[in-house]
Amino acid sequence: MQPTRRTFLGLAAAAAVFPTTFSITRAQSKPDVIRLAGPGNAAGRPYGNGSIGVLRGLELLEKEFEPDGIRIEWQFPRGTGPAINEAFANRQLEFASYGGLPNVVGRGAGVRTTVLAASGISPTYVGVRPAAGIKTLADLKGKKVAFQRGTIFELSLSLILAGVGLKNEDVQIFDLQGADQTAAIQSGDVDALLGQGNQVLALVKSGLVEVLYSTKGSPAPGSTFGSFTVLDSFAEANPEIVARVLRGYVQASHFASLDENREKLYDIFALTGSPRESYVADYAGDDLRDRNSPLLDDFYRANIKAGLDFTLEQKLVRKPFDVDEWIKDGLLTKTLADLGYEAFWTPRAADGKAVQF
Amino acid sequence: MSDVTFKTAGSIAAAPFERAAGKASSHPAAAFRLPRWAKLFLLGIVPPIALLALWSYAVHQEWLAEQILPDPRLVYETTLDLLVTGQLPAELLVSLGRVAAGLALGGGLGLFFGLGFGLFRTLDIYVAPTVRAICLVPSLGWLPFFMLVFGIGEGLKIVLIAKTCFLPLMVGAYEGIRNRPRKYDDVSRALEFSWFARVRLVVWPSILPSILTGVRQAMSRGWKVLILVEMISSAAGLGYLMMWGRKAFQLDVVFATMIVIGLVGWALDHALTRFQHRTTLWSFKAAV
Amino acid sequence: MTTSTSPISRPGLIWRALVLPAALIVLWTLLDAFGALNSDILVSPGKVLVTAYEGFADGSLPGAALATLLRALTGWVIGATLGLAAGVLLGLSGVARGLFDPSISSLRQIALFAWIPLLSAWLGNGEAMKITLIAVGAFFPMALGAQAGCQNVPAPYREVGRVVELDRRAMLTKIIFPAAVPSILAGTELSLNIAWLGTFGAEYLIGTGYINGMGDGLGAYLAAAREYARMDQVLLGVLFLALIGIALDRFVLGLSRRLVPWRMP
Amino acid sequence: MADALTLSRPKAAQAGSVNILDVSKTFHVDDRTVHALDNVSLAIEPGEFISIVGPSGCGKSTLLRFLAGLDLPDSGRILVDGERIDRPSLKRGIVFQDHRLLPWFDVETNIAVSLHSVAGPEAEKRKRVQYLIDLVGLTGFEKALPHELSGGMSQRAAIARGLAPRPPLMLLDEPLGALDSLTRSHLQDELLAIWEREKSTVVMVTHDVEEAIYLSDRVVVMEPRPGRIASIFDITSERPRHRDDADFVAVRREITNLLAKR
Repeated sequence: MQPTRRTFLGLAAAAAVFPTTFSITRAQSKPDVIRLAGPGNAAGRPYGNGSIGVLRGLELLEKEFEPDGIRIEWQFPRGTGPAINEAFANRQLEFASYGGLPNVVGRGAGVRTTVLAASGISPTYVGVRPAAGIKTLADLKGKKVAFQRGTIFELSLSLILAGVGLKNEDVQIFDLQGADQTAAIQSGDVDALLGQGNQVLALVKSGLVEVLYSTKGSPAPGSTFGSFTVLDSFAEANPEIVARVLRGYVQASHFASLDENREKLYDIFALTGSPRESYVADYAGDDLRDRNSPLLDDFYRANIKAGLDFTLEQKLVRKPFDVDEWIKDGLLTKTLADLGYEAFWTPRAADGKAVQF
Repeated sequence: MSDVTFKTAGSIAAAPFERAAGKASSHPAAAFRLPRWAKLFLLGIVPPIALLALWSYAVHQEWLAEQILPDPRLVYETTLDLLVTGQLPAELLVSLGRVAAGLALGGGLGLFFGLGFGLFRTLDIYVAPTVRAICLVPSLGWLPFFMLVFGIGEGLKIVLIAKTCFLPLMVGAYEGIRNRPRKYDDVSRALEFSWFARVRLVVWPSILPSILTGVRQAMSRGWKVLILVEMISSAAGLGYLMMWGRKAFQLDVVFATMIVIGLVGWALDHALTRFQHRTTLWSFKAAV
Repeated sequence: MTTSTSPISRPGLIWRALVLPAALIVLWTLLDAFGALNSDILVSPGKVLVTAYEGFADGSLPGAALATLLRALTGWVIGATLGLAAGVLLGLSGVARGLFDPSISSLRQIALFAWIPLLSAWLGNGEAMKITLIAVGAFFPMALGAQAGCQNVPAPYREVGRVVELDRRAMLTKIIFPAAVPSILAGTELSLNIAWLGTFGAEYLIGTGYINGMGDGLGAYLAAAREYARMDQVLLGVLFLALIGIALDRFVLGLSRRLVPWRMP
Repeated sequence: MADALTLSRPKAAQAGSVNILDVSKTFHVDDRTVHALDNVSLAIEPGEFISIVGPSGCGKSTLLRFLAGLDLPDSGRILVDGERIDRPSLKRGIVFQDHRLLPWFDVETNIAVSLHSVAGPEAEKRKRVQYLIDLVGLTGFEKALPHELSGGMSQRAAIARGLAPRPPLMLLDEPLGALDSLTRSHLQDELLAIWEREKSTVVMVTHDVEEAIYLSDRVVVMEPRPGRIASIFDITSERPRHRDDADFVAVRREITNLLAKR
């Protein structure tokens, strides 16, 4: 069958050419779309919480870039941090605000990003199954603890356990996504879980867990933190757009830090599908400025460095990188000055205490 | 869950080699005097080598970011590293144990039900449709229930694999019973076989091919669903290792695991096919 | 599966097949009435009905089903077309078979969902990745079916073609393809089945969280239902999944009966 | 019953006598009643070789299945050595038209399987199997699977299987029907040789008049609707017979005419 062979050779040639068509879309002088991402929610809705959630909810960027004809695309993948790293790596993203640990892992693996601002702080909650008989953090030793691995909670657990002289290896870790954590708690297969307020407090409300410990109300080690980052190749090609996006981001942080917006904030966060009440409980009594500060202060840097040490120790990152080179606060300082917010947020020292002037 | 074992895979498995070789030798271009297996081998490794070359070239040219297209050498080193440190064998052992347990449980029940439906018409009419309908819901769809009922521990994995292995063996045993050649019943009567001898010498051998086909499918599906459930909820096993590689953003680990998953799946299928060919050779020939 | 000797008519068989499910539903209702059900695991049948009504009323349920179906069909069309081409090529050309058969049968053994980490790293978590995953799943059974069909055309049929001196084209269209149709259809059935499962799995495992794309499917519906422990929605989602899966299966089966009245079960 | 059988030759020379008394059978097909057998009676002497010929539908195979005990008549009795048949027995070996070798066993096992229910030391059974393999000319094919055998070889193996428990009565259901004429005439001679050696009664159903005359002591001609015995021919000429002998040709013409009248 001669012609078949010819056909086949043709196909082979086509197959060889295929990957070149794969090659990445070239950076254009002016993009027609800006893609941003934030950690996803279990319901899979394209909304988030924190500053990035507000930026999304208020549609600040959409309004900002409408005259330029630039579209804004949002991703809130359920795979959260690791999924965002993947999207960065195959250049499907320009900006993202996500947890400190995957931040570091992504940068450590060689994803060329730069930190523009901090994502803010959010307390970590340790929920335990009432029947598990866990009364103190020390009781967690040998117990089954669920959270999504590769996220900031891996670091949070390590820091929280360190407070009582334990390590992550002293508990049995179950790598589960949100809904699976619920099921596992329900069936009694895990004894405890680590999460943010909206998730854990919703379970508390349904009576499945009790809060054993939380970092709420204090900058205690173990709170989640994260960064707002930009892909370097994009930043180099479009410095002006980066400045405008960061401006929007800082405005969103500002909005989220004003107590008069508290109720609106809850409404925006509830778009994620998490119950509004759990946000109310999570934020109750907190100074919104503490939660949503974009400042790249010493506290933030200390957290990131702790994250890097941890990821190196856990072999999540194979070789260290220069944190200070990664975090570029020049643009943030300029933006704060332009907006007149220089004194709005108080920088914190490495221990989390406010810096006294 | 998803299974790509084809119904006639057994009979094709042998055929392509003979024909490919036959064609190659009659072809004027292939005039070198190489043994058939060597020709096949040389042909067969061309695409993998080409792919490897392309891969290396792509890495070299940085078509894709290095994080998502690791150097083949790194993948090789990682695979070796995982093997030497014993991590991969350990995870593999965990995974294989789960498949074996699930296959034994689900396959055994499937066999039992299949034989029951095949032998008793009442059961077949009243019960079998419901059982089949339940089986038609994909394993992944059952996951929410199973998680609530069995938790997320070892039980869940084994039950889910068992559920997956159930259907192929049930169908295998059922079809075996229903389609078994009746003409041999007269033989066993004329030879005055006891009930036991009848089952052992006539009935069982006649349904064995169909059951073995079921076992092969069950194994293949079981292996695939295992990877799935390990990816979702686990603290050990190949699927877990792969997810860890993903979360640590170390694609070399992902590649290494994928290769192992593919190889082990292939080895299991191949071994079972060989076994099936050896034990029930007659059925492949008699069918022609 | 019914034997030809069956003295019971088809409707009779269907009726009898429904006895057990009906009994189970009655039992379910009774258990619920006596409060013997663990409401975390099984909600009352009435609740499920109400939820179904609500789901239809606000369009969320049919919308989700449609999104999943659309996604499945898109991926399937791509994967099955490529699979058909590859299968026919492998079935007809000994050289192609020698070259690619070992590679394809090795790749085939990789569990579909094991492709997720790789594909999501390469293609992200958006629609492209899901479609690719579904296409990968649909590719293999289709290729295998087409290959088996084209390769195992009984020699006597080929000889008939040779005797009446058909040219290559006629040989393909008159002898080989018709003879391969049953096998190709079996591959179609399997590949559609896997595309359906793959779609659900992709939606369930990867989730959405995107504005763009084909919308949230049943997988996302189910994942969200689980997140908030809505067992009524979980049950409904699984029920829908099963019903559409069975309907697809029946559709292909009916189609194959019509297309190839010979040699079909 | 099986354990009454031994591997040694039957002592009683009388073993293998058959008495068919007023046997009838009706089938119901699509509301129609078919009289497969209508008051058939026949007595067969021990050691006799009897053939039954007749057009399809005359009930000859049904009669053979009754003799085997695979089916039971509606009325009438069949006695073998004075015992009424109510189920199959190893005392009546049967060879089916489609050899029915178990496809999953090799030749040796297929023959040995018929000794499964016979008491006796394994070694002796093995000897018997080997003897039969040699007897039917399958030496060297002990380990072959049925699908590897030609039609003639399969039929020989089936005959060996029927013979293995030394049944006083052998029932052959068109055993050579599916074979080509050369193989067939060869096997006919072997069948005769085996019969003379084993000294059992043989009842053979066949389509082939010539074969019946060539082999049998008596040829029973049956006619259909309702199935009954039309006539019985005694073939007295000495064996080996020759197909072109005047006697042979005369009997054949007579039987063929009788069948053609129907």
